[in-house]
Amino acid sequence: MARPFREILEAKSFVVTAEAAPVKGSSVSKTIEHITLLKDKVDGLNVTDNQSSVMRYPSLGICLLIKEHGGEPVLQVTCRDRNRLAIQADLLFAYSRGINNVLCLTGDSVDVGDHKEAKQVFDLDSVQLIHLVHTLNSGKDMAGNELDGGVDFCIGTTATPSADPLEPQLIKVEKKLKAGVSFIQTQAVYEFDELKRFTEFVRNIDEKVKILAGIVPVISAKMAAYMNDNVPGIFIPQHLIDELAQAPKGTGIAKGIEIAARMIRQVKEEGVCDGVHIMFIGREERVPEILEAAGLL
Amino acid sequence: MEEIKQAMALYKKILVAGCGTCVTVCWAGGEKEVGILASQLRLARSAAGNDIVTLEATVERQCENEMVAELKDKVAEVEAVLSLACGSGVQTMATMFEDKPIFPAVNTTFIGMPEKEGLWVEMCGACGDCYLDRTGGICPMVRCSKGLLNGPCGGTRKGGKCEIDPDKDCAWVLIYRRLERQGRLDLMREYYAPKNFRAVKRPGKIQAAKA
Amino acid sequence: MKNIDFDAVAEKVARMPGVTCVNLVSHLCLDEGREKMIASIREENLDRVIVAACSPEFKEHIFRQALEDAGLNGHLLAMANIREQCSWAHEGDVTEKAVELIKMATNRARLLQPLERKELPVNRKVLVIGGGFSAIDTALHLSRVGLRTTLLEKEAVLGTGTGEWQSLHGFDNSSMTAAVEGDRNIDVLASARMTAAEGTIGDFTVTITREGEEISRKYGAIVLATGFRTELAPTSTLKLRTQAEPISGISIVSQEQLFHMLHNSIVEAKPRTIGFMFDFSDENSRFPTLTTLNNALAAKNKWGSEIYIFCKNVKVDSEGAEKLYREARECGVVFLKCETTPRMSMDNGRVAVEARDVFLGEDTIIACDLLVAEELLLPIAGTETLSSLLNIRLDSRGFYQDENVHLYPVASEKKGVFVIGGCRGNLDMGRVLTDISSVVMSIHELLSSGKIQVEIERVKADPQKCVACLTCIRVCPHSAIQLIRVDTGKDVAVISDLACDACGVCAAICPAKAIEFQGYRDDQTLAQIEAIGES
Amino acid sequence: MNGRIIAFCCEHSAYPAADLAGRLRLHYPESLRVIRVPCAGRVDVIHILKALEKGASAVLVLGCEDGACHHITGNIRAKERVKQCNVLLKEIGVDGRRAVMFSLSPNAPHKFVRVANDIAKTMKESREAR
Repeated sequence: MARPFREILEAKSFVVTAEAAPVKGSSVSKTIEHITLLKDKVDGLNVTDNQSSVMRYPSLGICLLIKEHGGEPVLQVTCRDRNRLAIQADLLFAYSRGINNVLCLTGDSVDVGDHKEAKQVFDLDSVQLIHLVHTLNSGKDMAGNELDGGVDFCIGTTATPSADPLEPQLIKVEKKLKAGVSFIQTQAVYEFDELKRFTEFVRNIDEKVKILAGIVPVISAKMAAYMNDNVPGIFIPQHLIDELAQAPKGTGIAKGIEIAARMIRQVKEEGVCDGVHIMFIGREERVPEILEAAGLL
Repeated sequence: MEEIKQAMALYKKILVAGCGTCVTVCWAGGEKEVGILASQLRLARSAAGNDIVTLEATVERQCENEMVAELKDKVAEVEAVLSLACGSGVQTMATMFEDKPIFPAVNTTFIGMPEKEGLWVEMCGACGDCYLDRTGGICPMVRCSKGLLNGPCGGTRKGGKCEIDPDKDCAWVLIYRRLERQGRLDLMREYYAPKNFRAVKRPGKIQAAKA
Repeated sequence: MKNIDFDAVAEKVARMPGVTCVNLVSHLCLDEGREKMIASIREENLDRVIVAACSPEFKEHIFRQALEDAGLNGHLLAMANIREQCSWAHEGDVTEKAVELIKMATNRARLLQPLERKELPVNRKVLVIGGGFSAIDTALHLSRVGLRTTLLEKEAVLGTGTGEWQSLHGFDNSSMTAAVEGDRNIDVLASARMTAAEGTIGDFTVTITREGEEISRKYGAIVLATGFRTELAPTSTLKLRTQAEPISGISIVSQEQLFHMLHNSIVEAKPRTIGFMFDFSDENSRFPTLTTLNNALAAKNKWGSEIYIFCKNVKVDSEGAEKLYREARECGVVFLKCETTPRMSMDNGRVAVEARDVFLGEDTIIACDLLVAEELLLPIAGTETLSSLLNIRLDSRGFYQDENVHLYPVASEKKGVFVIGGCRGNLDMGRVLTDISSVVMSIHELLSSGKIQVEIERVKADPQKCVACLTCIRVCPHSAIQLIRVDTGKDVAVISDLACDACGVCAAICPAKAIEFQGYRDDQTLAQIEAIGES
Repeated sequence: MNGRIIAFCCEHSAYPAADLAGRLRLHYPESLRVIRVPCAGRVDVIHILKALEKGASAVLVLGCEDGACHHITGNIRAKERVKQCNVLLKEIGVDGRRAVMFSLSPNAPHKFVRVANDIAKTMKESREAR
């Protein structure tokens, strides 16, 4: 039985989580393999919610699987697909099945996904969502009705330390911190200084919140350029693109793992964050290699 | 146009009706556009060897019964009406001439304002629960592509552009800059609770105070 | 026009609806023909005239006058161009085409309406913005033709900034300012700026702000003569000296600083070697060429320095430049033609200039005691503000007035607003003088009689149909349209007969079809289309 | 109107160019009919559409060269309108090439003739293809 994430956050000096992206379809055997591979190597498995607005197997479903296989799931909830009724209902269900960690996000626009004609909801935004989870934790629903059986979620949220301009983002982070979160998981960061500046800002407002630096390995210059153009909130600096471009053919993945591990080591050694969150989307089976290279195994 | 062509396929004589107010200002359904659409239809039909007769008329405001009534004689002459007014005008026509098919020729999409000649940008979503005083006069409900109330999403592009369109400014970056300029950034730090989306019950209705 | 059977044409035209009489006349544009035309208008009591002849480009005005002489409004004339665009353009018989062209003209003629002409009073005062050479000279010339001028200068006195150094180009600033002071036709407003402007040619109302006080004045025309400024070109990698001071040791200076050294300052040590650079950043280098040649010659004469001129090209097409160039060569100035910008470095207190000489094909390094750096000629600060106040465009370099070959050189797209000299990028003295005489002539022609002839309501917006969408106001290239509240209390677009240049852009774009352009109305154009291919 | 080509010619550029073509005896198709306009910017979408409705095989809008328009932006407006016509025609399955805009200077009679010949040729070819 995995240790509750809330306890881990308090107890461990360096927390490691990994992202599990649900499949498109109903076949979950591969996902189960990933879960078994990773559940004891990381402190939590974080499941995306129709990531990049591409329709997939639900986050809630994968979280149940993680639970069944003895891992510690973090449920991602975006505001894009559900209104306040649906979100509250899903959270009640999750808690009743032992899913105790929730990551509150705005969600990408449907325009970047594969169902561009869908009506996007955004009944709530991420700050309001955090407030909502606190409301549920207090034993009431948003309308003020008493709940028959409450919930007690560990709440996390996200932030983009490399946004330009940064100030409006920081104001939003401030609002999220004031709403009350136990951990912040950043969007992928590639510049150490950016991360450092960001954590200093957060620490000034909230000393206790845990910050997990987002790590997304990039395995080719082409992929980096694509991500810069198409993935909201990701900014890969030119010097990394150049470094990838110089890697001999066929060694891209190894290079990507090397760069990611280098960043993790630096984060850990300089103690700027409380941990990392690794998103190796579509290559979950290679996450252990990163952990190993970073000296985390 | 394809939709209009198909809708008109069955008819040989129609009225193309414009509206002389809002849609004239935004170049969608004034006398000029009526002329162009009618000509386009005639060209299409004559190319297909199936000529169509078009009457053209533009009234001051197609959402006013009295003004639409001027079209009575012309409507009587034709088999169908193609209206270039907004949804309200089309519905006024449809109510006034219940036995005639009335077709909308424009898709009313938003309430906007002109940015320069020939370009209009959506500014107001007519939500009935206005936040403009707190957001530096920039509506986050409409001008943020996600309608977020508490600040920008994480997808903002370099230079403060929107995640869905590199040419569009992030509304929250604009709000930030304006409030900063006014020294009112505290407004942005305030928490705004979930919005009341039922401020306007559909269908909307406004009753002016009776004299 | 041998390929047209005129008898057949006459016969067919006579049968066209509304045609009262058909006259075949050779040389209609000569006295004899015109008299015949006038006679038949009177005899037959004609109300429209079609001339099927040569291109309207040549003789339209003559025929219009003939109509006027016969007591008919000149705008009731339509022409069919059966010579240039019919007989001469095709081989073989084109009688049919000629008939069709006349039919088109007839259809149009039927819908023509007379246009009333009216004399409007104009304000005879002129506002000249600027206090440099071109502004002062324009004011003095205008005074001589009897027009009153206000010189609006943002500095405290006239002729600052460029004052003394303009004498390099052969004029004396102090005698000019003295002439202005003694001239009762010229009123100087110094330390003042224009902060608002409205109205049209003959009737501008300008708000001038001076020392926090607002003054409102009325003028008939506005001349912009705000000059230019210089800035060290980005190719000059080393820093410019901040002040013109006596040199001791090394220096990189501007042309103006060199000028001051040559004329005013006591120089501790004469520079033995002087380098000049120009024509690398901006190809429009007539003015730098002149300045360089003048300064180089002066330095040679006064100091006997060795002089090296680094440039891509020497542009000697401005007045006197060829002569200066020859003099410079004769007294030993060395010209080095380089394709790329020379590199500069500090070398033991001197500036080393390293360049590849195109003719020698080898690198040359010359150590200069003094380097006169390349400068960019730029519009002055505030150019944008003035242009937006007056609603006139800037060109790609930020100067007033696009290089628009169709406009009269000093006229802007807004009637009554003129742009001269440095502020329109015209930078050498010869051209500035030409600008001054052109602007003085244009304004004299426009304002001296105190009135102006205009056609009334040639282009007009129907106040009933106008929805005040502002489209026409935004697209009018001559800013001739304003939103005005009419008697009914409604805001409508009103086109100024004075400012309108009759292009019809507004009529074509009006979404309410509220604007009519007499002579080119929609129905008049469509009637011509109707006639095509009918026969 | 069997195959007539209508050319709206700006009196500052294309119209004098057409005159010059005549004076130089440069020949172009007889089917061309010139309508003189004060600026290409005066030409409205409806003029072009009505000309095509009347059976013109093609409509030319001929204005000043870029940056040389007597009315500064008239030629740009004309270009936009012709582009709008191309879209409107495409929507109803009509060959967009039937409305074209060209820029030429008043002293370019050869260009005028080339433009006229080219459009006549294009229209003839597309007629034959049908």
